[in-house]
Amino acid sequence: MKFSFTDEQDMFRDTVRELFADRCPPEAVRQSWDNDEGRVPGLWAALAEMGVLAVLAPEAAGGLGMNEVDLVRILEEAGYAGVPEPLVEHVAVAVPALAEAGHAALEAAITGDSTITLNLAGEVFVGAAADAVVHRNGNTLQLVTEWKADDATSIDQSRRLSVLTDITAADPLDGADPDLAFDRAALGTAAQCVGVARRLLEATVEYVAERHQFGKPVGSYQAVKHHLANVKIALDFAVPLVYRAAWSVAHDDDPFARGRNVSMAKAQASEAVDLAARQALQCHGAIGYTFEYDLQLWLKRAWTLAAAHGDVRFHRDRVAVAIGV
Amino acid sequence: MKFSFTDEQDMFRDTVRELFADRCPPEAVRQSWDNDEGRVPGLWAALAEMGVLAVLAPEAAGGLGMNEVDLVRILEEAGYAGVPEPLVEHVAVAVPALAEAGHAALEAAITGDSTITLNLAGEVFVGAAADAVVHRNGNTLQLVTEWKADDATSIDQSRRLSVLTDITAADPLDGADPDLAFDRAALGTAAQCVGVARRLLEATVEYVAERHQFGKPVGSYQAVKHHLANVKIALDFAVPLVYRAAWSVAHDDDPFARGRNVSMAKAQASEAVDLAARQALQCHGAIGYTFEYDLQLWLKRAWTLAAAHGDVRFHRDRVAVAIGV
Amino acid sequence: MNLDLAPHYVAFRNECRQWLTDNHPGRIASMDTAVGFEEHRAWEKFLFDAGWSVPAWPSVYGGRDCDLIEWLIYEEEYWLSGVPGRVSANGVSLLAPTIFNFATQEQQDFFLPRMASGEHIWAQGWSEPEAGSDLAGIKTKAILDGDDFILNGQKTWCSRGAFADWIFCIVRTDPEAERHQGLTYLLVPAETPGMERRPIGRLDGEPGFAELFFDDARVSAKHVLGGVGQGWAVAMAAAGSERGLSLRSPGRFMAAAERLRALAADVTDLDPRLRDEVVDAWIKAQAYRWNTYQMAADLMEGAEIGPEASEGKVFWSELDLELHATALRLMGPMGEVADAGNDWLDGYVFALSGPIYAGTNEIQRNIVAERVLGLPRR
Amino acid sequence: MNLDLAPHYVAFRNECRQWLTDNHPGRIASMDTAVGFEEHRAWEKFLFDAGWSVPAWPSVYGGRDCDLIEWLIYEEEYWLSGVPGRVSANGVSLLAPTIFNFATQEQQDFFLPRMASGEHIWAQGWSEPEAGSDLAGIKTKAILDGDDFILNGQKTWCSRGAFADWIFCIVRTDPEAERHQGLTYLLVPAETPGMERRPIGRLDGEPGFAELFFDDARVSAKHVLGGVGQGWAVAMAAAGSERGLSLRSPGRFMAAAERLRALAADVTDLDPRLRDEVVDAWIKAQAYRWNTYQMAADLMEGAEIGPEASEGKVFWSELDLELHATALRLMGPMGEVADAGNDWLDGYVFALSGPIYAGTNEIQRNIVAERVLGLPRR
Repeated sequence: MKFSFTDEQDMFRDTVRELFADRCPPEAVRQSWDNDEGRVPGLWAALAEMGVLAVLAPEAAGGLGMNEVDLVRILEEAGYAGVPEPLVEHVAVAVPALAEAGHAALEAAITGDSTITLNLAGEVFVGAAADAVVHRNGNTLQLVTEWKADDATSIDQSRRLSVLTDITAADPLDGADPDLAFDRAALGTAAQCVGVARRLLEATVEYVAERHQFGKPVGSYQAVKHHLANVKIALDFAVPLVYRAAWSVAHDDDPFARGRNVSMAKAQASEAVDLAARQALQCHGAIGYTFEYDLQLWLKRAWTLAAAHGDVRFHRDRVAVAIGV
Repeated sequence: MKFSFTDEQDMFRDTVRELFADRCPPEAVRQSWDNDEGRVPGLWAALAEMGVLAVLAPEAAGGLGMNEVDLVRILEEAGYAGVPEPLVEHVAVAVPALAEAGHAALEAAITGDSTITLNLAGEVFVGAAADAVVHRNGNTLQLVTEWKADDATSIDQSRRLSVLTDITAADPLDGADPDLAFDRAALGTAAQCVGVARRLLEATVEYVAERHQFGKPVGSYQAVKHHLANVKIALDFAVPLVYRAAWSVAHDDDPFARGRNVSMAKAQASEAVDLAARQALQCHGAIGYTFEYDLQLWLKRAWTLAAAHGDVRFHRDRVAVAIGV
Repeated sequence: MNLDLAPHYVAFRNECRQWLTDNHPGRIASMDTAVGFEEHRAWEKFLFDAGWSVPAWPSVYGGRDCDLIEWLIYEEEYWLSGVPGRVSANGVSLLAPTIFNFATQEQQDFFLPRMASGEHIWAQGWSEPEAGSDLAGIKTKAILDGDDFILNGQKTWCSRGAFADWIFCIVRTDPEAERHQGLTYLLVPAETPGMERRPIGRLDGEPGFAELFFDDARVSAKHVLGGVGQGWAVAMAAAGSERGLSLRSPGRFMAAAERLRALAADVTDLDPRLRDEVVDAWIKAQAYRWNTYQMAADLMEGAEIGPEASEGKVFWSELDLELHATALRLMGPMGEVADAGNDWLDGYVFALSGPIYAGTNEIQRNIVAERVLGLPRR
Repeated sequence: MNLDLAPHYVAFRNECRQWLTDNHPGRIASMDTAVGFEEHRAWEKFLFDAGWSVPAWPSVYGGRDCDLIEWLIYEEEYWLSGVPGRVSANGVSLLAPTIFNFATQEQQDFFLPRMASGEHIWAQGWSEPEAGSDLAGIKTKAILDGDDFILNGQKTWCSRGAFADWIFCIVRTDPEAERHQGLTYLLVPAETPGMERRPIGRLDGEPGFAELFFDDARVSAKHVLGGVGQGWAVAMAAAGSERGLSLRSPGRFMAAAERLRALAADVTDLDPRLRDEVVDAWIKAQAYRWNTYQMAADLMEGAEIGPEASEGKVFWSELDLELHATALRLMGPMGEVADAGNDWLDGYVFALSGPIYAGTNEIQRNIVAERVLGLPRR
């Protein structure tokens, strides 16, 4: 029993954090909103080069042969940086599913020559600019390679949504488990949520220490202090569940325990990021409500990721079943 | 459309408030906890003399011929004073039920020679020291005059609970409507709740203005201010619903609208008194947690009355049905 | 107490409802776009011509002398009917009470009819980068030069400011005076030379506000409201109305609660937790309504709205957020989709500003604690 | 990261579980009654004799040198088994860490074994009528007279104080010094002449605390802990442990969450809103657990618990209240019935004190904001 990361895992996380800080600052996110593909130019290739796309691919297939414990804080950093790429979809779900199915599309996925997204629930999904879609079809997964879809506009410009209307070409992904794919998607989204929450909290702490009203820093008012202390507490009691769920996805053979652990993590992470967004906006006041100020990049991530791959109620229901109430 | 009380109603309320302040101070409530009947000696007779027991009895039967709009703030004052008598049961429900059924027990009920309580839900009820029980039996009411019951101890020593085990003598109360009886009980309890909440708030405002910690009045800290502002807001948006429900019980012919209005009132009054109790204790700190300090009298009323005759969830469900969701 | 509507009120309600049904213009563009702003202005004119733009005003200015109860009924019917929102709200709700209280007869005769008809759409110019909820921090200078004031400084968060015709500002006419002293309430034409305006996008990118930059901008001193140096007192009277009855009538939230109820009623297998949230919001809309009727009764008996208006501001702004957040949860994965027709998402973005503007809810709670409950200031 | 339990931990867990199952004493009276206090003391002795009273202590004082993981496992099994609560908790959780850190060898050798065996049950004597969360306001005077201190003053809210054998106090040994200066940590025998104690009933009337009155009470100076005038520093070190790991181990809340789960699982037609509350509380108990395992890993790598302990205090105290309030709601009309067997009601009353004692949650949130997040103090 040792609930901590290795120095190697810390270093990998720090390296990715630096990459995002360098290649995906807020201006790059804004640019991705305006370009056709919704992508940050060059970022995908850089992630491939660093091995991030291949974390969950076996070494035999040219991957890093790591697991979700290695990946979880990378996705947290993606949330922290507000990365608009479909990282959870591609890295956390599609790559291991292709590996488990032994599908030839794996190679292009880990070299960054392709981008693969995910449609598990059949409603809207993050779809634009992807080369293929890992799609749930009953109790199996398939890799959809040609499809028709309508665009839909998310409040979060980092999510280019699609509504699937027709599948015209697809391969079965035998050996890939749709329930595991869902747990991976929920875990990855939970990790992004806590990264987003951390960024919102840091940005707000910084702002309220500087901003003065009535002759004092806004952050010296007890109401503001308590708002932000509540965010910090919510975050620090969500993060361990997220890491614990990562361990479970990587190591638990029992899908029942895995699902419970993932759902506990997503429920708490969704709550934490919701609260973080609410208090970040309230403590910023009007400036946080503007398009020009960067806080909005994370607010929108918060609103959409809190609900993506199961909201609080969905995951509590799953835990309820798991614990027999 | 005129949402205000008459000068006569104000005067009646003030008179009853003075009676309670005089005859039912906290020491009297504590004494009632220790005596056999759980009553405040002389209070029932004084209430009879003042006409309070007869508010809802018709003038032809020796009553005041008033309605729930006249009664609602009397019951609010009973909550404010922490009166341990079964006022809602007797005054708000039993008296009009006996009148509507033309039952001979009405006379003793309005002269104060008897005390009548209420058992509508069949679980625990406030039973000790009553001469009779208005009891729901399917879709009818009956007046139980002889019965067997086990005692049960409430956390609130002002509630001497009984669990009915046998009915040995009962009269039918034809003409009395059990649904109306329930609405009257819920309305009366809602009125007590807002009275209790008001008392908790006043006591706490007074305490935190005096109590110093870290060199300042506790009430000057913004966290304490916001706790109590929230209580004030909850109260001021519950009270109008309670008065509005009183009007509805007195004047609405439509039992559906009446039930919806009563349930809105009880839902908000229960929430307000719950919050008031929570923040009163928190803002008092340890002293509020003691048996010696009088705050406990109202805390216990708050906990039990918030749930009595339907808790928040029960009444929200009733509104849900009424508005068709 | 009498909660029955007298026959003349019932007739008035029926008249409102009938007119709104007969004259519903259908969906028009958002008032935060240039096109939508003019469509909304046309709707104001249409209302005005029919005598429905400012029913609570005296008939001499285009109103119909409604009493408070009639105004509340009108508002209930207005919002329930689903006709467009009011681009005139800043003027009618925030500025007009101040004009009625503080303006000269000449000012009233000039501004009120034009406000009522939509010829003048008003924006509020109170906040500055360093003066949000703390108005005493206002720095924009207005120095008298002959019959004019010369303005220098910056305003921000002017709602409707991108397209408005006039802006009601608070400026510092005595730069030596501190805090609340030396402020003046000044009405500024949008076309004033030396004043630039720059739209600010709100969260969804629509220009919900503007910044104003004054660079030796010249404004006639005849547009002072309530006297030079009286700005703080005049503004505080308006802040009362901003937080009080006139800014957010219950009809708005009752209508939203009713739409939420209808949305939920259409969901099959409604999640009981969401049902509970819907009912809670619906009850709160009713609580806001009856609290308002209670306040109206007091007002009609001669009372004034004091600091308890702050309670209402907290209550309606948090209710509004709850109503819209619940609707988005009900919509599930489609809740985030911003394509045409998702009014709940637009409404949510708008509702998010409620706990911030017109004095943050933190400040409102301070006011409730200190001025209603009497807790010590420090 | 490795969340598998190593075989020796699994064996340890099994050993704990087996021993607790085999030695469960059944229900004993409340420790807040005279009879129950002695029954609980006997249970402490029984645990001690079997080596289970203070497993994390060195074996020389009756412990078994458990590491943090073993201690957490022990606590999980202890609370899950449903054996009686620990009347020794004030001593073992709050005082003992201070003794290990600050006491002389002689003091350690005298106090620790007696604390472990239940011979000395300790109460905390920190608060005074004018010094609740603000310890710097302490006024009880202790003036040196030869080898003794002469105490005058009053303490209050001494948990277990009605029946305890010893009280660990903070007193003012230098009456000239202000605020945090001139305080001393002093261990006081309950039978000290000149000290009166008066039980204070908690909400349900049980004597959950006591007041202590010192009237020229004489206490040997050899019972000073950590040096005269060092009371603030010594107390703050203990306050860290009070809010940190040792006061409320996750096992307690995991066991309560499990009982709540079982209660809910037995309800037919469980209200989905209450199910949701049950699950939320159950998840939070797990969150508290894994947060603690994370902290334990840091501690085992040499880190110290800092102000983030305040986060835990807020979290567990509000979780405890939520757990018990949910249980009472599940019980419906029977929730208010205080007759024997309604442990949830007892637990609720106890839980209500959680957000108040050991520094109110308002103060804990200040600490989180100022010392963890770095927000400005003023």
